[in-house]
Amino acid sequence: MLSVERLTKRFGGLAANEDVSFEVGRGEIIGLIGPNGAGKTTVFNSLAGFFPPSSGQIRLDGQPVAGLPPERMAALGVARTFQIVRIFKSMTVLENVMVGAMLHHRAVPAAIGKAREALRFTGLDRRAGDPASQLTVAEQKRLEVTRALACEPRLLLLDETMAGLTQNEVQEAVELVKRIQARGIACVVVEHVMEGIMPIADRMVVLERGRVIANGPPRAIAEDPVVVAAYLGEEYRAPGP
Amino acid sequence: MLLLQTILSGVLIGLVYALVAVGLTLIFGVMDIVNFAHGEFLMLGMYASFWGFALWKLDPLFTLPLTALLLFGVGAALYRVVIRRITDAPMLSQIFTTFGLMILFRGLAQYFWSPDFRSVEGSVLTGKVAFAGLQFGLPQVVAALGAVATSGAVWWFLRSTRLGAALEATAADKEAAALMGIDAQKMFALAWGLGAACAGVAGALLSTTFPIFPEVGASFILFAFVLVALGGFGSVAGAFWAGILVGVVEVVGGFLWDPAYKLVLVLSLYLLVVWLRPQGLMGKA
Amino acid sequence: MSTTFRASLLAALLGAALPATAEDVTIGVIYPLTGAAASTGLELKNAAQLAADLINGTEKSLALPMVGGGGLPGLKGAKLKLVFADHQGNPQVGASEAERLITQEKVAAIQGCYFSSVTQTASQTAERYGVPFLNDSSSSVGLTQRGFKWFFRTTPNDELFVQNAFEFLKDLEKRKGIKVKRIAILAENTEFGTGAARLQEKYAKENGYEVVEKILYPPKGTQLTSEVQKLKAAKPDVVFQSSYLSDAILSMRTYKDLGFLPTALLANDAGFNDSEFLKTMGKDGNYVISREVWALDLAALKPVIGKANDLYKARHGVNFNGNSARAFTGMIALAEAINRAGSTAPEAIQAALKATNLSADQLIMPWGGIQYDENGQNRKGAGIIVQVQDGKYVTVWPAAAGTKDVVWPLPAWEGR
Amino acid sequence: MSRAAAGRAVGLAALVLAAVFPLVVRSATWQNTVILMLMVAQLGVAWNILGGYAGQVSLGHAVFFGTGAYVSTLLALRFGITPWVGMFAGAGVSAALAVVIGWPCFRLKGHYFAMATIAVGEIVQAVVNGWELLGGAVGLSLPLQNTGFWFMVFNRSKLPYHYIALGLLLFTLGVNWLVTRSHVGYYLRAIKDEPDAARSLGVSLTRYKLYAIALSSGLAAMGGTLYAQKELLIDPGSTLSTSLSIKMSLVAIMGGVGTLAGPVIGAVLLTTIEEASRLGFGGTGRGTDMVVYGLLIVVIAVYQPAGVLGWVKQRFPPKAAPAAPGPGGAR
Amino acid sequence: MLQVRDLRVCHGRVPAVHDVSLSLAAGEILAVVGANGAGKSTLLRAIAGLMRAEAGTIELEGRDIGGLPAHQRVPLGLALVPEGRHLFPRLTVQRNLELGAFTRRDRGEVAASLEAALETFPILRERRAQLAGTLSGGEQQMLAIARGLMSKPRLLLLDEPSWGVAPIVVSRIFETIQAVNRTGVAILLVEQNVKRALSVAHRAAVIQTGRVVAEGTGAELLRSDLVRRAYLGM
Repeated sequence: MLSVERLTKRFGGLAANEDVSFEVGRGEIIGLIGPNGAGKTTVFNSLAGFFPPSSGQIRLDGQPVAGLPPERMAALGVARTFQIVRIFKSMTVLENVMVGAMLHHRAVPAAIGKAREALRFTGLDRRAGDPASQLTVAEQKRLEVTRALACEPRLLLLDETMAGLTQNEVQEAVELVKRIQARGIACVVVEHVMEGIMPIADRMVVLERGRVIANGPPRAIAEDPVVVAAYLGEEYRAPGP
Repeated sequence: MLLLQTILSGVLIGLVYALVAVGLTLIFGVMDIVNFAHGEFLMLGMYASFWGFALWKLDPLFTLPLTALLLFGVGAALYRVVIRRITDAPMLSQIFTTFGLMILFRGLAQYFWSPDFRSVEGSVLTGKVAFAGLQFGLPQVVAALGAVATSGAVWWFLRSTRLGAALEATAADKEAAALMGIDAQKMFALAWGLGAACAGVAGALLSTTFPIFPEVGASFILFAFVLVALGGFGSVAGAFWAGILVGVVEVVGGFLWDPAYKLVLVLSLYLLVVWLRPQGLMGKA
Repeated sequence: MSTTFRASLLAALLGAALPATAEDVTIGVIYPLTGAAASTGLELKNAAQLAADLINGTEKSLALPMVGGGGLPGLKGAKLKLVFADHQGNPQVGASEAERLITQEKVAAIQGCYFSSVTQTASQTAERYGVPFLNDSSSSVGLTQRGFKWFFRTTPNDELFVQNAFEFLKDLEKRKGIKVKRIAILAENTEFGTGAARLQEKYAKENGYEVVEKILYPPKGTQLTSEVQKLKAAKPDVVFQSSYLSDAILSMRTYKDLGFLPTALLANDAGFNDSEFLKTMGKDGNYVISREVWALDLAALKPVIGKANDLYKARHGVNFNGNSARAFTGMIALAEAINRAGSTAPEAIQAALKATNLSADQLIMPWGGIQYDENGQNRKGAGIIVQVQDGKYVTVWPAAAGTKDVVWPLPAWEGR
Repeated sequence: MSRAAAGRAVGLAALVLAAVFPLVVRSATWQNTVILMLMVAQLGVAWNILGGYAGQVSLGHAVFFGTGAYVSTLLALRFGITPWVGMFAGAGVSAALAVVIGWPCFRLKGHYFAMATIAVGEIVQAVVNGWELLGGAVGLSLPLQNTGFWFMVFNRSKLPYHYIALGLLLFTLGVNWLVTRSHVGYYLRAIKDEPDAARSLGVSLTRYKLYAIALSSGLAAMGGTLYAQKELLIDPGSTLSTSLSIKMSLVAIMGGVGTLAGPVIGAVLLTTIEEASRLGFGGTGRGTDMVVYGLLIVVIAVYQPAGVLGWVKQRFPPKAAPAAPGPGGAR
Repeated sequence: MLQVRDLRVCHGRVPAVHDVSLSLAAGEILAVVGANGAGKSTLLRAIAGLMRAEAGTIELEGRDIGGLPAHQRVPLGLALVPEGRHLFPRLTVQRNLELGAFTRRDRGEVAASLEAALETFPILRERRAQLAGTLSGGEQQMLAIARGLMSKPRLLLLDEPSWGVAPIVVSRIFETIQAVNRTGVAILLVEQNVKRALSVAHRAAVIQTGRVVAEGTGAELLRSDLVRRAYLGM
């Protein structure tokens, strides 16, 4: 459904992504991992339309979409969350989700209906009337997911939605992602919490210093010496790029 | 020849604009607050010079250090009393606080010193400078040189002193500065003091050529805003060079085109620049 | 509209129309008391107040109508009470203040407003309410072309002033053989300056002069260098200039600094005749020629001018100038009409104003008197032309009033 | 009573008060003051759509106000077109102008945008000042003699102006309310809160900001027409000045930006302060009125940055609201 | 050296650190490990004075510093090298270092400290006239640590020193941390690279959702299944 082909993004002279290629199939969950500063968020921003790539192409169902602005990407069915939550603080929980729902349901009553449905799906419905700024961090992250879901995406980009959550909350998040997948929505998940991503990812793409160093099922990735080196530090390090 | 004379006249007035803007950009750079009452610092500087002259026959040029000191105090005190409370307020309330201060200062000036136009007559700064067929008023030349010296001093202060570095550090990263043991409150007060002092010095330098009245700041503040944005919010060097540019564009544009539209010319130039380069000429991207 | 409302409005008006014996006659006076023109506004206010105080007082030494009568004899000695309002240079505020004075303060008449734009809106309000409006100091020609019935203007308007200037030039040519050819016009670009510049251009062409440059500049600017350079390049014989105070000062300084010296500088009153102008300019202000409506040296011909001025100076430390003398005169003329009306009913005052016929010796102005035409314009107004000589404004035209000979051309800046 | 219900009740009471005020209070001065309040409130509400809801701080809105005033006045003077039509023509021209101005300016953010709007305002003022067709610096005046409904000029009675101003305010509030109840309103608030998040949800920033500026400027232009009809004189200094632009935003800030009722409350407050300080001290010529006025602005801005409604929110926090969309009115 | 008792810190209304108690002896390295967002950074920021504690006490060498603003804690011998380094990117390396010594009165000795810092981090000597923003990740981290040391702290708080640093440089940074510790500076280390952190620390505390859930020596925790599962995900 989505293919990323030799995506390169430079800021000034610095390459944040270089020749990044991977595919996302319909309804697949892709884990995007790697150390801080490896370029995960840059990939994300390119996919969501926030950065036009310096070179390379992104195709959605075969159509080239690289360089389209975020609002067009959203209309094409790509929704995202943010690493640092960006909820609409002046709004209630429901209103936050309504903004997402309005992408396909302009009329307020329809948007309310859609938003409530999304809130029920993610289990936030009991907080619908609360000001969004009063939610806990975990709830705010969930709200972002709900809001993105209300856009009725085909592809959902989740940026560290599990970071900083308790064990139980991570489990809930895992469940949620699974249920999202069950709806046929593909997910690209940037995550540090391995225990959260490993069990659900169909495939993992590992980035390091802007390049893809591994791409495969979670088990294989976990045993890949290159990945272990990138994650665990010096003494595990195999000769790298 | 006439054109050269005109260009140089533009540079002279541009340098004074630059000094006013340097103070404004300093405050903005450190605190992200646009001070609408900045022209009133200039006005206070003018009155300080005037009263020094009227009461004690002290020439504005000699009282200039005192004026600078006085305005530093006014700026720092204003920070302590008012601005400190709006550091984290939304941009709109900040704008309106300083807008209110502008009206307040003008009102106070009128209350205490009447709306009359005042002037310093018979300062040592009278006469002309003529060379190579060009001629300029001595006060303008001195004002321009004073503006260069003061802007230079500010630049040197920021670049080469421990306190200047601390100020820049606070501007760049308030928390990191605190971790260095720098008291942000003191730095903010310092920025307001310096900003006000710059405008005050500009006022003192202008006091021998420009009429002095409570609303005199209004004439300069729009230029100062333009320069700050044109040079890049927070960039002292940017404001300085933008000052010269705007002075030349204004005077030469008025000469070659229609003086009624010299402001339009300057503002259009400004809009064009920020449209092409939203961060201004020398601003941080 | 509800009938009750009408009734109440009528009652309010009638209330104003039936003063009890010897009750105060309230007059609203609107001037710019804050803002850039506040210093002029204060002078106007002081002069109007002085006139009112003289009328209310019993000191009779000043031979002017109403003065020293201890109030208005025609209204059983009622005292004049002035209520001042500040229009801040804002036409909307002017209109609101006029309305407040009329409805709240129940004024019998209004005087003001100096700024032509504010006079326009404030007099509209007076017109709507049918309250007499005496305009003492606005010179925009259009004000008396609106067909208003309640609007009376004592001062001559810009057209007359501009005509005067050209008569003066012709006079020079006739009497002294001084030939002026090239005229440049420099004017600030608000209503005052642009209006004057337009008239000057028109009359210059009609009189066969060459207008070599017409420059309009924004009055709140910080420098006038480009304007002066343009003037310099145009090499005019005479510069016609309309400026407010701060730009008048700034322009003079720039002339000197850049070495610009026309044969003569013919100013259009305003900033050049402000009390602060000479104080600020010192010797550099000498030899400026300006149109005026009043000058202290006229006292030589008309002693009452000197006496009135002494009173003003004793109170406020400065001499009258064209503005304050007009405000003073306006108040006298208004009071004289109200006195003749014998009532504060608006219609009565209106009728009395229409019938006003003051003679030249009843005024501290060099006018032929005060008599309004059908548009409310004083048809006997006249202008004079003054020149600064030895730090004083002296009258140099018309010859009949002229006390001194004009200094022509302008002497060099240095060595004055 | 919930806060929302209390808000509605207060709003209704205010409406009734405004409707009967000139019938009860006969003083033309008071009537005039209230008309000024209504007019300023209308401008504040119009400004608020762009500056408050969409968060784009415009300090050049006098351009749009002036456009309305000039368009309707020119149409009346040149073609004898009634201002009732001119008002809407002015709104249309103003909205078109706003799009032309907004398009490039929306590239700029925060202070840069605010400064750019000041620059645009000053440019327009200078250009009109020299534009003979528009009367230049002298401006345009409407004849006092053509009175009546058709000409929208009324002599002594303040009632017609009062009800036109009130009607225009209600119309503007109505438009604002409709906006807040449509996806546009939600999108504008989203853009103000988190522009990037809004984009990721399919909101085109440029398009919705342009909607906001077009609406906001069109409504401000209608206020301009009313001003022209009331004062019968428009000139660049009084209809296009930056201080007027600032006043439009000031009322919104005093009352509470991004709220329906905020600018109305702000207008009542600001007009009262202005009038009281001028009436109380203006005649002295000592600037006391400016001191009082300036001081009050500072005090309000410093101690109540969220405006009067912000204070109300703090003072009366909402009870755990039912899960319904918040009423636009009292929030 | 450092005594933290029952510390509670909130983000807005949400508590991020719950009643945490820690102690650190002079010359010790204590590692605090835990998931992203578990409250580690908040803990350090509260100790440094960047955040206000809702409850609890912080004592430095027996003195209660809980009420002091951050800038007044620096001269008492405490320095924080924050997460993300927070250098002054538009100032030179040298200016950054000099700012580190802002609170010191012994002007003469500052020069010596600067010399010592350049000795310890030779790469900074090469770069001393360069703007800090142009350094590589590893160099920036070196500069951040060196800047922290310029105030002559007796306690150094390090927040994620390996953040955004190329793996090859990570070892150098940890070697440096140990070297600094050998000069007698106590170190409170927060680190995501758990293995690394535990291998240099004398003792360690595991923190989760704002609470200390495990404590022990580095080696003990490294062997612990809990730590392996939660942080290595395997």
